[in-house]
Amino acid sequence: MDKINKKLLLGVSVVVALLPLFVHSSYYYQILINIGSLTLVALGLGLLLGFAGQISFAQASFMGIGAYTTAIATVTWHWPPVVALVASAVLTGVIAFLIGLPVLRFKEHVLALVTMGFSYMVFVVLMQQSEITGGPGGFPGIPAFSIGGLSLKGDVANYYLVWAFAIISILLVFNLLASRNGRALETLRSSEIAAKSLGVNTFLLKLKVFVFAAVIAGIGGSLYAFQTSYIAPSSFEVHYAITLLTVVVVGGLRSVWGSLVGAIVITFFEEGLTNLLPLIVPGSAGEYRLIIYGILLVLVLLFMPKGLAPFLSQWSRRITQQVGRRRLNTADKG
Amino acid sequence: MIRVAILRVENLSKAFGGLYAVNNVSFHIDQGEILSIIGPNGAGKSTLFNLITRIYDVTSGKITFQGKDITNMAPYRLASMGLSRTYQNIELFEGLTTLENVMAGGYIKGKIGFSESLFGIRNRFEEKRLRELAESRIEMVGLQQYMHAEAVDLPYGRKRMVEIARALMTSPSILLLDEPAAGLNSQESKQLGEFLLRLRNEGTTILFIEHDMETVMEISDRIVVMNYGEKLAEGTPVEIKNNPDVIRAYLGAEVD
Amino acid sequence: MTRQLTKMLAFTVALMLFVVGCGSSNNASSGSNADSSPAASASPSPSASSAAPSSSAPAESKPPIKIGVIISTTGASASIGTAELNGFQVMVDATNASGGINGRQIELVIADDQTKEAKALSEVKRMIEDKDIMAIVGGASSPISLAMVPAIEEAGISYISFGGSSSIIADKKWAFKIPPQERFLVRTLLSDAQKKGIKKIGIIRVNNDYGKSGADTFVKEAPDFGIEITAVEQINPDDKDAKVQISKIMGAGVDALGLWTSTPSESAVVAKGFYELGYAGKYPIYSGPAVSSSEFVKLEPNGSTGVIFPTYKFVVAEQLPQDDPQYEVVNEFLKLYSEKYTERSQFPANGADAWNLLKDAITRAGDNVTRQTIRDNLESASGVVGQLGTYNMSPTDHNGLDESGFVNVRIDNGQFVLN
Amino acid sequence: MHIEQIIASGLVAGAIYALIAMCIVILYKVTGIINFAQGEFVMLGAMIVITLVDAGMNQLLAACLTVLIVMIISMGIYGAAFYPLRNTKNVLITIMVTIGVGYIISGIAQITWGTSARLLKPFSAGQPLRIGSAVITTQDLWILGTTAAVIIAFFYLFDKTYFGTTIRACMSNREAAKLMGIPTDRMGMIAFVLSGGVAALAGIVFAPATYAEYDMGMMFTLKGFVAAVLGGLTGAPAAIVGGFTLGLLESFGAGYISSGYKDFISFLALIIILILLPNGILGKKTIKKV
Repeated sequence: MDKINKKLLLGVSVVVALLPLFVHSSYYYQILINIGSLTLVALGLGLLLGFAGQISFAQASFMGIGAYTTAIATVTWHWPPVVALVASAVLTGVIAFLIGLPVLRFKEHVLALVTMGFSYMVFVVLMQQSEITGGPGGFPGIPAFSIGGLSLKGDVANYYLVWAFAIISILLVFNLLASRNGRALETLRSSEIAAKSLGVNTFLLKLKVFVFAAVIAGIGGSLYAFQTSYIAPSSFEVHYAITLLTVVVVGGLRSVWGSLVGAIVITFFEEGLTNLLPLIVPGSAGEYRLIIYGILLVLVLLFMPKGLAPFLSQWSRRITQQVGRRRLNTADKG
Repeated sequence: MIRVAILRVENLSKAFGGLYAVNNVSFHIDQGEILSIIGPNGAGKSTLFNLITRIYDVTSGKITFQGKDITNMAPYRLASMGLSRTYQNIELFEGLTTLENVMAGGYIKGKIGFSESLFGIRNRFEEKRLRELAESRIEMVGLQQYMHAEAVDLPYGRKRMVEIARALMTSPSILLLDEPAAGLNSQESKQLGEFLLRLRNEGTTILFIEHDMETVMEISDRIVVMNYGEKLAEGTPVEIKNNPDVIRAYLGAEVD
Repeated sequence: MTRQLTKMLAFTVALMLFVVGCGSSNNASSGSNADSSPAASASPSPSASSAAPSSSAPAESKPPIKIGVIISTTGASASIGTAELNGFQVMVDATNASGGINGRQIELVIADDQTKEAKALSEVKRMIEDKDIMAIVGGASSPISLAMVPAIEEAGISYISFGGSSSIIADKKWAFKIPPQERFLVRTLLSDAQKKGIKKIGIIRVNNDYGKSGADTFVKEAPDFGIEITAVEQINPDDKDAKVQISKIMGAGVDALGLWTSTPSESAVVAKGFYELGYAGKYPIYSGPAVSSSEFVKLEPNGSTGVIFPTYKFVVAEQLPQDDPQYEVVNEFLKLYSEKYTERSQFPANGADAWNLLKDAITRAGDNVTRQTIRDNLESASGVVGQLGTYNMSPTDHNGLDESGFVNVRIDNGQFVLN
Repeated sequence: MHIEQIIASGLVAGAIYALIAMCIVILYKVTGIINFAQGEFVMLGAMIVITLVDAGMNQLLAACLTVLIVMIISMGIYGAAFYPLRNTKNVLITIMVTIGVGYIISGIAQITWGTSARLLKPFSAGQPLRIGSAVITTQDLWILGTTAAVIIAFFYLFDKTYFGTTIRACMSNREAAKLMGIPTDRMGMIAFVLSGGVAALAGIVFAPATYAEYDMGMMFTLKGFVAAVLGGLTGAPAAIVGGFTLGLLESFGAGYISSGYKDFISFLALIIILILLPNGILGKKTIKKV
């Protein structure tokens, strides 16, 4: 990972670490936690979509699987939270592997469809297997996360927990991208055939990324369960999958920071609008939110299809590009 | 020096639906040879390449590479066996610079696994190694000044060279080039010819499809002529020049 | 780049104008109260006064009492949430119009939870942060309510839920709920079925929490009445046809169809199929309260006939006997409500009672209105007559209702007839 | 046993899915865009016709007018959101834009029509048809009839008219068509408006069979999309096959296995079918030229 990103990651970590000095409102903590977990879950999807170019509507379900594994492990089987967290990650990974085997052979629309189908199937199981999952009524009473003796209860603890995982995952993704596997990943997007003849086992690579993304999502779901102490199937529906996709495309495909930027934008958007909108349009309610949400989505994708993150970092990017271009032109003349 | 067939194709056929794009073609290419495949458009040259590199499944026939039967081998395994190629309509990786594109070519030169790269173990050293290798390849094809430009933005001819540099990253024993001179001006294709000869002298076997007769006649050791999916003739440039069938079927069109 | 930006700007402005246009043109004919779905209210509402204390009110000196409302005005529960909000709003407006409580106006802070658990959680935390907010009302469905309860219990602010599930209030300190235990509703139904000598019932439920708990209660209570539940089939909230499920149940031979859905349109889908299959009139439908809405009858004029359901007296206010303890309360609310809205269902009654309870609690708090006093007064509420009956809360019962508040209603070509 | 009813219900649902799938496929073939807002046009069709009829307009007239209105609306939407997308290769971007458009439409619908369901009187009175234990209402007949009519109309339009030939040219190979001087962009708009109209028609005939709600669009989109891909995204026939397959899958799942698991079953079947036939039931194997 290059210097700029190193600096950025360091900066972000510092900000995250220091924020609690200034934030004292439980509501703002909740927002920060939402951003953190959204980043965490979207990160893997970003890798899959933006870099490997594989559409997936399954990410929300993997988050759900993680959350429910945690709930069942801690409440039903009285496992210690740490074990539950690990179990969630592992189980999600295994399921992702089993699903990936048949599904990742598909491309584009078909892939979108089958992953969508998978998320519906997960939803149905969560709704119907009520003895195990609590069914549509949801699963209450999940304990707070705790390591050994000390329990990480309350907003600050949860905040640090989520963000720790988010930042570590960002680091991992950067590492991955800076390696031969990372580059191989990018080759999947534009020319799988060329990748194959360069010795990349494209299917296996896709599978690995798919599983990795799922594991992050599973962890995200597990943390979500610990933090809210109540989970319901409707939280992990295909609609949430769409929100995740929105985060990635709005933040920026092919940008690791995209997930973070997207998460921030979408969260503030969701929160801000409910409170701002009535001031702008008197008597307005959720439906206006829906409309403006849609407008934002369309605008960003039409006018900055690369997403917000690159748009933001353009000042630095532009310079390097111009240098590159100048070189290019001079080269052509000569 | 003794000639050993590095790649051998026997009675190879490929049918799309009922149509035979390649029909019962056999030929071989020796170690350190430059063999060019010529023929009018739609003669099945590219299909032949795609069969050899296992992008298409073979309908019937046999392909042996370095003594091993690769007729049903998974395409991604060929690179590590020393077979590398370029594409007729360029298949560069968008979003990556020239350097990154070429480095991507060095995938099989890398060792570290997925999880290792996640945690950045042993990665820095490997990256350095791949980078140096890529830079040397880029210098070979003389694209230093495009090192950090996005590859897909390069002029057409340059893109072809990037593809060749990328293909060379695997240090192949045989290099398959699909119309490398297409879109090059005469001076560029001259350079290309010289470059290929240099490669050959360094011991790389070269199999290539080409329309540019000059280059072909200049550098080929042997030529295979294809027409309507079948092998029309095979021989040294001189033989081919004087082969009546070939003149009728192919050069004839250009003569009169 | 700049050209793109200007294009983009123009595009945005245009769309915004359009959106605002819709809004304002619509507001002319709808409530301008912050956040209640404009389309849901049919006639203009003076409820602006609820958004800010009306200056005409007497004791201006005293600050208003803030109440938080978190309700689904969008998403799956939108129609229910909107109706409940309307009921609540009507009552609050009335109180404000009559000079508020102890001379203090009521100010509502209303938020839409979009029928999303996560959103509800962050909204409830926002309300908790605002120390002026004395109590929170809302949660149109059990999952939404359950998502909020942990935060509420932790922060210590009284909360009145519209959710059905009993785990919302199960050994909770601060959480209360309006809807009665489904036991009461189901038992009222089953006793009627027993009288009619019905032995076998097959159930269709909607595939959500409300439908499930309803069907489960049926299965649990039926034996007491010597009735066998032969099957429980499901429809999805967005299903448009239930004929397969119906013919499956009726084909197995039953005396009646049980129906437990959460919205009028879901119920109508089943009633329609039931009618089209030719069972209507031959077999009764024993349904949950979701059908007790003029919308249901409007949607399914034929199929609705012969449907029997337990509901709140509000739905049949006109037919109540004068001596009914709730007669006055119910008809008073009906008067207020019909001034603004035409759609009548049991949901506005939920909203109304949330306010009845809060009003009682706040009134008794006198000048010492705090989150604590409101909670204590809610828990000590006794003999509070509301739409759903008479509330007698206790530390162990944060619902406080009994069967007395419910009646069986039969639908007879478009009319609700008190059984 | 109630198998007759299962088949009947399956066919009626399938007919609607087929209609929507046809819109999706044709638009996809001409513009390369899968329109995730397609279902919203179904919703618009239903809502608008209901509004017009409630305003006292004669049903047939209202229906025609509705189709017209929706076509005009879709023309506007095409210009605003889809025309700029015509050269976007990234499937995901196009999907997300159409989803965004869907949000906008359903949001506006909620403002205009509210959250409560609305009803439309059946086109014609009369006792429902009885086949064994199954019933097919007169409205169901209307639905099946309309679908059949649209299918025939499409086949005529595509095979017999010059317009059809050009459209098919775009569908088989956009680039080639462009080179041949066919205005592919205008063809894109025509396809979009056409699919909008057909979707509206689906909404109109379906409205009396059920109740129109502002948020039903997404459901229709998903079913239509499933049907389209299941069929193979190749053309109208594929869409029709996909539509009826899906409809029957659902009702058999609900009837024979479990109404609670019917989505599970239909999606499981879907995935299995796609594993066996990776390009859909009527799909063709495509070979990438390199």
